[in-house]
Amino acid sequence: MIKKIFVALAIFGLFSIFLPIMINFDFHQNLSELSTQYVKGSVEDLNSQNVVTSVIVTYRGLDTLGEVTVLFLATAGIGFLLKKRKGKKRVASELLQTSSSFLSVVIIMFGIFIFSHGHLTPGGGFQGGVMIASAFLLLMLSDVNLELNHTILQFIESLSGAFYVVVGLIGLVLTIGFLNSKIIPLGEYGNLFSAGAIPLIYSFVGLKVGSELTNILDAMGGD
Amino acid sequence: MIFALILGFALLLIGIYGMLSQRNLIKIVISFSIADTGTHIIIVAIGYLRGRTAPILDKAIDIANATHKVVDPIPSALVLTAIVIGLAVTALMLSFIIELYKKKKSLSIDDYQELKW
Amino acid sequence: MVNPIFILILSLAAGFLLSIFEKGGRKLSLTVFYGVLSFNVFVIAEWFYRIVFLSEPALIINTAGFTAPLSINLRLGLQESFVLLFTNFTGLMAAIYLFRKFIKSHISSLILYLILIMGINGLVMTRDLFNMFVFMEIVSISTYALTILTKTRDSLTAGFKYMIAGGTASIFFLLGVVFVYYFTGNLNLDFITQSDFSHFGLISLFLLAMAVFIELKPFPANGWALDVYQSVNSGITSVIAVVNSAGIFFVFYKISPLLPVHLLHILGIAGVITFFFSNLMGLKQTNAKRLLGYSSIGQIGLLVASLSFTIHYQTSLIYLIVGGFFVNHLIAKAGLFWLTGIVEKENLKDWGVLKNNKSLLILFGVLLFALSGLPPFPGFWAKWEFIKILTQTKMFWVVGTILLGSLFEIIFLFRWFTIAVKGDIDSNEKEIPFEFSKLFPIALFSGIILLISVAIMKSYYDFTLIQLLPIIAVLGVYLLDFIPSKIKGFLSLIVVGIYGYYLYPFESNLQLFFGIIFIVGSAINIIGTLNRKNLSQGFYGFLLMMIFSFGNLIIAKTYLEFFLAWEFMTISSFVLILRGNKAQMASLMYMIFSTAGAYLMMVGFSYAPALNSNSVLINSIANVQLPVLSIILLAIGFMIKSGSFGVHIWLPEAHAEAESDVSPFISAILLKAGVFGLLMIGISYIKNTPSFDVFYFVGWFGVITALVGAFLASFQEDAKRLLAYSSMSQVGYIVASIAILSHLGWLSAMYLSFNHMMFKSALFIAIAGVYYRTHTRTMYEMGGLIKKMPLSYITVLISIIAVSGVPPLSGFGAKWLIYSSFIEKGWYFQAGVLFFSSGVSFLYLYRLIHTIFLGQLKYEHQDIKEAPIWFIIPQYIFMAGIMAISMNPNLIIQPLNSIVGHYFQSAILIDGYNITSSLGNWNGNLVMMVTMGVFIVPLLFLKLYNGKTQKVEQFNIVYAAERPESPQTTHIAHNMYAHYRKALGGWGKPRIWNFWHEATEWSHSFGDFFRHIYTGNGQTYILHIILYIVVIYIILGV
Amino acid sequence: MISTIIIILGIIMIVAGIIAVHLKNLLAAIIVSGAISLLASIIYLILGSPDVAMTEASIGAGLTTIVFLFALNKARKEDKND
Repeated sequence: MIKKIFVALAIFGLFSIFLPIMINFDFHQNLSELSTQYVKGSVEDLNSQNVVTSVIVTYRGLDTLGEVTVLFLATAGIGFLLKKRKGKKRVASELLQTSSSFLSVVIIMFGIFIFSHGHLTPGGGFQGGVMIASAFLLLMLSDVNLELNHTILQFIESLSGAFYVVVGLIGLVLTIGFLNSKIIPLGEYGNLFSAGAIPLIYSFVGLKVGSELTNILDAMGGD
Repeated sequence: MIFALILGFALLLIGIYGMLSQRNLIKIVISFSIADTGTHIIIVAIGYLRGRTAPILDKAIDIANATHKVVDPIPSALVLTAIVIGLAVTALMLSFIIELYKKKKSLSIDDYQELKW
Repeated sequence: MVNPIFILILSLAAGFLLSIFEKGGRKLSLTVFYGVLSFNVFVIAEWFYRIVFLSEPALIINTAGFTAPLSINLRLGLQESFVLLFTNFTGLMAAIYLFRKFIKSHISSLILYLILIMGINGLVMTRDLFNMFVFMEIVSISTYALTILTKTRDSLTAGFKYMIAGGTASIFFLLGVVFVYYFTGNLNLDFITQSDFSHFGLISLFLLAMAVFIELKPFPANGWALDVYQSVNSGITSVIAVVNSAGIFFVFYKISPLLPVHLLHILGIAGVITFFFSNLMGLKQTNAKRLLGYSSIGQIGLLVASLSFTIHYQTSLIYLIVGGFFVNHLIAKAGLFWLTGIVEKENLKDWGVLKNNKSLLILFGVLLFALSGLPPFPGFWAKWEFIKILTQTKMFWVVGTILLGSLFEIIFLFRWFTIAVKGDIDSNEKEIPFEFSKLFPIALFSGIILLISVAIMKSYYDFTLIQLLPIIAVLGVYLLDFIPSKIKGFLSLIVVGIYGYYLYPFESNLQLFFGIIFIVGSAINIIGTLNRKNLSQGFYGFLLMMIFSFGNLIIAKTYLEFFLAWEFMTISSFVLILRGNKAQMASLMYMIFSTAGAYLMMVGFSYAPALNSNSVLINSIANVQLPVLSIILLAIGFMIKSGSFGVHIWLPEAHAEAESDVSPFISAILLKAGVFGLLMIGISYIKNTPSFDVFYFVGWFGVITALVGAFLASFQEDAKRLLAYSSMSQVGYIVASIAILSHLGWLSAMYLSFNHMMFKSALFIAIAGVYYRTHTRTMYEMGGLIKKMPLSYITVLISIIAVSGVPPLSGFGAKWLIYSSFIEKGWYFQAGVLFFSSGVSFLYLYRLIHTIFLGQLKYEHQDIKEAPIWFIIPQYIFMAGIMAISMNPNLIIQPLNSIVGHYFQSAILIDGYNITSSLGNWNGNLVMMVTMGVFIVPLLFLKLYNGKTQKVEQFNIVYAAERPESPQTTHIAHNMYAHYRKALGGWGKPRIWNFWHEATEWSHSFGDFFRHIYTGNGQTYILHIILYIVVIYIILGV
Repeated sequence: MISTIIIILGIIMIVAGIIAVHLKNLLAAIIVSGAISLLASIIYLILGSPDVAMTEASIGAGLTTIVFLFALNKARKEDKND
């Protein structure tokens, strides 16, 4: 009972902290100076249509590298925590296995499309990565034997992460800064091969996120 | 967008309330993810500018005048990161719960109080 | 010169690839792992060197080919490189500590660890707020996962609580960051200033600050952290408590320039409260790691407070204060956490196992002393300067809270230490296994903290070698500890001689006088220690440390030098007392009272005006008007050391339980340090009389001490306790006469000090000899020793005559001077009390000589011999001194007269052997002659006319009825003055003892009460966090 | 127009949130919280952040829900094993 009162007090207290923000909130009419530069720079400097992608992959690239790392850590932590046990497999119908295999290939293709077009359309490495993971989820749920794919997955996860870092390093070697996407010619505005290294980086992000999420799902969904 | 802002704060408070009042470990994590969603909505709401479109400068937008046409891209970029991090934390929390459950067969937070004082 | 961004890149790449390396075997992955960690340390060390020693400017690293604020930038300046060097090095050491764990555990643990360190590096370097959030999450998630490196249910539970608490904090951090962006349009710290925020915009900073602050574990929103500290693998705990805390504290440091002053102040006060309460609650802890957890939380609170209160002062002292607390706490805490992993004893009571492992015990001691904030460790300097700033800005509440908290910390830390040194152990206890990989980091850290300490002393304060001598003594003698103790004893004598010779030409004769008491007195007492047979490891090191600190006390030129010597004196005497067989409680009590006194002195000195001459303190202080508060605090501090009534209860324990050849140092010489201090403030007092007559009360305390000490001494069964109380009483006389503040008063005080040094040394050494032969200190178990130990008997006889103040010996002169001075001052009542206590002192003196040396010899003592020669020599040196002074008091009175004449108009006239005061005259020589005559004439008469004495067979007793069970207790010597005790009625109860006992009980109960807020329920902990934020918000609004 | 949609969605989400917190049935609570994320992604879309909307839909509504279900499933399996 006392606890309930304290909970109520806590919530009411938080509410009264937030209330002035809601009451006095005054929406900006214009972009901040920083955003203005991003919007302009995305076109002028990076040749990327999607400003959010420019910000994520280039301007705040270090954040994204960190973000991928966070996911990686979660994978490692969950793998560390939930040691896999071998369980007996149910055998699903062949039709289901075949169709889900086919479907998952389609989903993976779609995922690749999303992350390689991150600089042009909404979406990018993370969303594409989730697509890939969901394809594997499909396979997992329909009990397709994933044993073989495990090593490959691990390699994809490790190498895509390492390549991401290496792409960043090239900028450093060329002394134009870590994670600079201008290491590759900027290309023509609006094309798939434009915006410098952004599609490349986003592809690695996509692959890495995809394999990481697959690993998480595998660890948590496995028997 | 003030309504989205209010919605965000409401979800945040509901989530925190859930974290404080629910005994079930999984419910606590659910509440946590609701609070997280609330936070994300707040952030996106802050970045919104009335009557503007997404910051994707394709043919539909006059590039020269783009700065007056699009919403703020920074909050979007931040939220994107935050969502992924939220997933990572949630998944880790849940795997802790699975392990805890293995040890003690209980999902109530009241059953995990051996360490105290 | 490697771009520091490589320490992020390489760790990340290695982390990503480790699972592939693992395919090539664990050896390969371990090589990569340790290689990368070492590489980080190397790179940072080079940058640190460049920035500090080559004065290179701070390095700004932009990413993505754009400059900030467009892109995220990293900064590597002085502060960053320092923190990074520290965290990376600690990270490497913790990894080495965990080596055996890492050989076997899942590869993920290596990955998590590597990226955890990477996260800290990023957290420290980044200038972007949101990037900070990302790195914070990296750090948090890898820490969460690492909490189960050793998977137990407790560590899982703790890890989960940690996650939900951390998750809650991160929500607030994210909100704060985003609102900062909303209000300023920027996320980069270099482009945001406090003025960018409207009043309303401060809410964003509030949320940000609170999120970081919660991560710094403020009381009471920190239950989760305690559970983690308690249950997680020691290696990982050290990383969480040290590396993570350092990183998050640095985040706090980075955002603190943005925070408005009043918010910083509130957070500072919250830090102080955290410090106080976690130490209070630590009192009740029995689990070693949880205790360290409490201490850890407290120290971080102190660190936060030090930053919050000093950041607006533009002085370089901030580096010393904040940096000192930082380094001190984190190094010591890392080492101690590692030690808990080696000892593997959860309950503090079981830590006695350490005493069988000397090397671990020494490391434990070094780290524990460092954590306690004792000199020479960095925490001491930080505390000194911090208290100084706080005192000068009159923040007395904060000062009091911090010092009281520190005192609690001293209590539980030293209780732990005394257990480790003296605690009981199971006989079938196994040896602590030796693991190099675990011991190496601890040893290295202990060495480093000593090095840093010396570096601070040399570079920051410019101390000379002489001030470092006490530490050098301990370290040096430790290296020579394999030499037999007799040789070490002789060497010590020589060293003390050289030291004394080095000190010799003093600035003033007052110094010379105390030099003789401290140095010559000690040197003679060293002879008594030559009787030691075994190696006596550690003894001479600390003995020399104590003697050097005595000397340094009299040549100190600044408050700090004085205080430093004082603290060294306390530390060394504590260790010496602790060597006694049953000294666990006694030494702890001594340490607690000494520390309390030292803290009062610290505040007293901090509040005193600066000195403006390069003369020694005891001279230059005359030019300074000490404020009344300073005088009061300093006087209490000095009176605690001299065992004044009310704060005396440590004294009998410490003096009695110390080894018998240590007691003379403690009782006859150490107490004079308090006398010296009182004289010192007296000198300032008489030149610049303050508005409030503090010394009037000091005088009363001295008088009461003299009386109570005498009474208590009379009721003791234990010879050493009797002597201890006698010292208390005698020093009471001295304190009272100092308080008179007149020529006669000071003359008598100094005369008595000298006299007391001699006879009390002699008495303690004599009793040491008796104890050495009889193995008992209980007086009624002895008797009739006059026949077996005649030389010791003569010493005791002469000494007690000298104490009691009957003619013809030196004590008479002392008493005469004291009563003269009291009457001259007009303190008739006080003089009466003193006179009465002189009478009481006859009781205990009679008891001493009667029960030990007179009466019948006990059966079991039939075959004992005279005390060893090493005990006899110093006794007779002192005897010679006493006789010389008695025969010709002017040997001492004359020089003292000129010393005191420096401060007061002389009130006596010295003419040949005759000393004349306003109340009469005293001719020591004449008194001697007359008394001897009076004594010898009847003696001869008796010899001549009463020659036939009849010898009675010993033990020729016919029992009336039964033989009593324990015959001694029926003897007159047992409970000798029981009737006087009855006569005292209610006054005889141990009220003071009870008072301190109750105070201890109460503080422990309070600690116990408050720690019950940590219910163990993770949900309650979140509730604490939310309520904490709300409460701070309300305080901020008011 | 936009405001109306947000208000309607918002009310639904708040109610769903309260329900999700209070539901005794864990499975239902997980589903409801997934639904909240899905509605949130619509709001993001309306607020001009399609990138966020896609992420929220795939991660918040999709993956997070699945991870929850897996966890619940594992806990239940533990029960059956004993």
